[in-house]
Amino acid sequence: MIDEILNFINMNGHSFYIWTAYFIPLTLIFSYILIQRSKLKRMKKYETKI
Amino acid sequence: MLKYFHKYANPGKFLTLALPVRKIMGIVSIGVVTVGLIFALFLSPPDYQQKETVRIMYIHVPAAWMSLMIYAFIFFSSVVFLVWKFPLFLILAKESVTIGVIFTFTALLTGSLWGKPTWGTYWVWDARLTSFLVLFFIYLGLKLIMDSFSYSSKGDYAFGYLALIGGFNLPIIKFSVDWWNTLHQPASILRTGGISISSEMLIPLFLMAIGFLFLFIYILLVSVEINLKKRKIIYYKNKPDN
Amino acid sequence: MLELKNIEVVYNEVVLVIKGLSLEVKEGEIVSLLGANGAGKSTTLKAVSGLLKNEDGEVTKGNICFLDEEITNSNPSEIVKSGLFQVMEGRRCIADMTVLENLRLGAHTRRDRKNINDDIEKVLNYFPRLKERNGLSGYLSGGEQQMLAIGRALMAKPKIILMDEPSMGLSPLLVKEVFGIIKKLNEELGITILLVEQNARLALNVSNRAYIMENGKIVLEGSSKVLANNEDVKEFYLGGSKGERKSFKNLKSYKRRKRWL
Amino acid sequence: MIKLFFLFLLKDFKSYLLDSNKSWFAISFFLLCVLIFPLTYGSSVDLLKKTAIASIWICALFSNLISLESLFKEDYQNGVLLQYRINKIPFSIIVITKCISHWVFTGLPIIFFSPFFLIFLSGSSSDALGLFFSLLFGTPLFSLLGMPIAALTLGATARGPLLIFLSIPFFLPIIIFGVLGVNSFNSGSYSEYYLLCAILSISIVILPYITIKILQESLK
Repeated sequence: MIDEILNFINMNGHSFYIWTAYFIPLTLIFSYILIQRSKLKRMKKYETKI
Repeated sequence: MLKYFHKYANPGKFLTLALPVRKIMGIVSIGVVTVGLIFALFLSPPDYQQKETVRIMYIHVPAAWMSLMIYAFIFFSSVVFLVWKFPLFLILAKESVTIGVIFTFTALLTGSLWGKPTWGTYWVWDARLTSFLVLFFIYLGLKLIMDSFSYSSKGDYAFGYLALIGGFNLPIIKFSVDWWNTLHQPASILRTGGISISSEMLIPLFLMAIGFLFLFIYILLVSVEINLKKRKIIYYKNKPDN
Repeated sequence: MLELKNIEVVYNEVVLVIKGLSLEVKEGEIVSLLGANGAGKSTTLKAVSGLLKNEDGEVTKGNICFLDEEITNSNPSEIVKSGLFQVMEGRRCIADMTVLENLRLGAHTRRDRKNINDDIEKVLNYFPRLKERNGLSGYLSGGEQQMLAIGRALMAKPKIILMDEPSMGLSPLLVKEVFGIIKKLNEELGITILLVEQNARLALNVSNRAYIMENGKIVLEGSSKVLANNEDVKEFYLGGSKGERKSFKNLKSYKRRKRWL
Repeated sequence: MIKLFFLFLLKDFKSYLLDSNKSWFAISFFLLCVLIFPLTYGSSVDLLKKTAIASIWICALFSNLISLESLFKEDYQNGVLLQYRINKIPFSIIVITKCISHWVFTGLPIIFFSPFFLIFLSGSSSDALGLFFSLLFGTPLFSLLGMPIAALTLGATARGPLLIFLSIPFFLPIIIFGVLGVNSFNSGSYSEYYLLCAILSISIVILPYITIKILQESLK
């Protein structure tokens, strides 16, 4: 079981390329989403104040 | 006062229409991307030639499609804004720029990460890569020009026209693999003569593409809502009656 | 002739610069519009001549009538065609053209091409200094450029000229000359002139009537002679008595005026 | 109309000729740029020979970029452009004369001096003709493409850096095809030249029109 997981993570020796290729873009996109969402929430709060 | 509401009457309606769409898109896009990732990482088979590295394709190709599509969208919205002067389309175009930058960067980064194990180099100066880099620069230029005008309406038109002139790059990117012999593999899906790729690979590819598209729509709607609310707040703050 | 009724000017859709300003210029008059820096004088002129849009401004309330036709927010070149010309602040000559070429460009919109040479002759008669200058207008002195700008405005055969600070950056001697010319133009050609000035003494000397602006509002109006003898005006604009600069709001005349509104 | 055109052309030429800063700026900047390459490559003539054409193109690009900033700047700041608009002088004339004078004073000197610079950079003399033609098609494109971008950035804060950043992506294809064209000229293939010609003819039609629109919009 552990071997299988390790094998999967290893990706046939190309682990670095594949995991960075998935990790960095997805973090970028989702962090942008989170930033925008929090901005929207702040805006809504401000709007109700007015 | 009346002029303001006349000018942004459309955006107001747009928001009421956009709210349910945004909520659906938010949930659906996350779901589709998750399923797509599961397919891409676990269920799809490794390529007989490229082995496991082919998995990068499932993020690289959709991101590249998205960056082209977003630019086409910006181009189209700018034209609508310049011709018919609908402010809503300008906001749509402006808010898509940041997302476009992210997707273009993604495509460039994953492309070079894919290039190292398959071509043996992170970067080559071939037509497709160079034209894509130019696209990235144009996106950055759009982002820059948005913030460098003190008189807002002049900046708006500058943005619109820059997006218009930058459109020359799109056909170059699309056909660069056909016109020049390059290292980059030719188009295998959007081409005449059918698809040249196995269906097991197509499923995650399309799932990711659709997921990204929905994500784009979702972020765009959120950003537009922020933009409109900001305008409203600034307007009420500076209202002469206060 | 020119009438501004209760206009309101807003920049960038939010910044209110002029609030409820009304003024009137009758035919054949020289009217001066006085006020401190940032009072909104130039903005008023731009609102009339249609140049506001260039700076993202807009007339949101009230209307501007010229020769009984409404020209609020219309196109600057249309307004020029109807006979209203603005001489803008600062040097606005085409530096790499000669005086004659500059004047000829001023007549570009005109249909009667034949009379242009005669008109250039006529205009130059008012500006004897410019006659001697054959070189490029970029080499002219500030006063001469100001004269050239006025001369170019004359070439368009306007009925009214709006002048934005013709005395700015000129030596006292030249200022006198320019104002002499302005007076002469008004008397001999019958051109109506709306003058925006910071140099109140000179402006009151040449003009028939005057308005005084503060913070985007007209606070005082009347014939120039009356205004020149007004204590408050003396204090603020003519340097009559040395005292701390107060706002017009604290003065009796302003309060009185406010009650009328 | 034709009279007006020549009046303005003369005016633009005068503004370049009388302002020695402006007229000599592009070509002297080009000269300085070209000088840098042999100095930085040291004594290796081989390297210099290989990169001669590319270096000349890079210098042409830079001198064009630098001279773009002054294209509409003075007229805009003095309010002369606004004056033109009020006087209803057609912007087409202004844009076309500006473009011609810009090319004459930045592109043309570079084209004529390029063979000398090629020798100076110890490039092979057989490339001279190819370089001449590639510059002949390329430099007008620099002027044409630079115009709308110079017009776009009028009124922007920090205009210089913005101008350079925005124009680089548009200039890249030209420089790529220009250099490629010289390299394939000797082997008898002219495809890059045809391509440059095609881009040039399209640009001559479209870009002045876009520039006029932008100027009108920025002076509304």
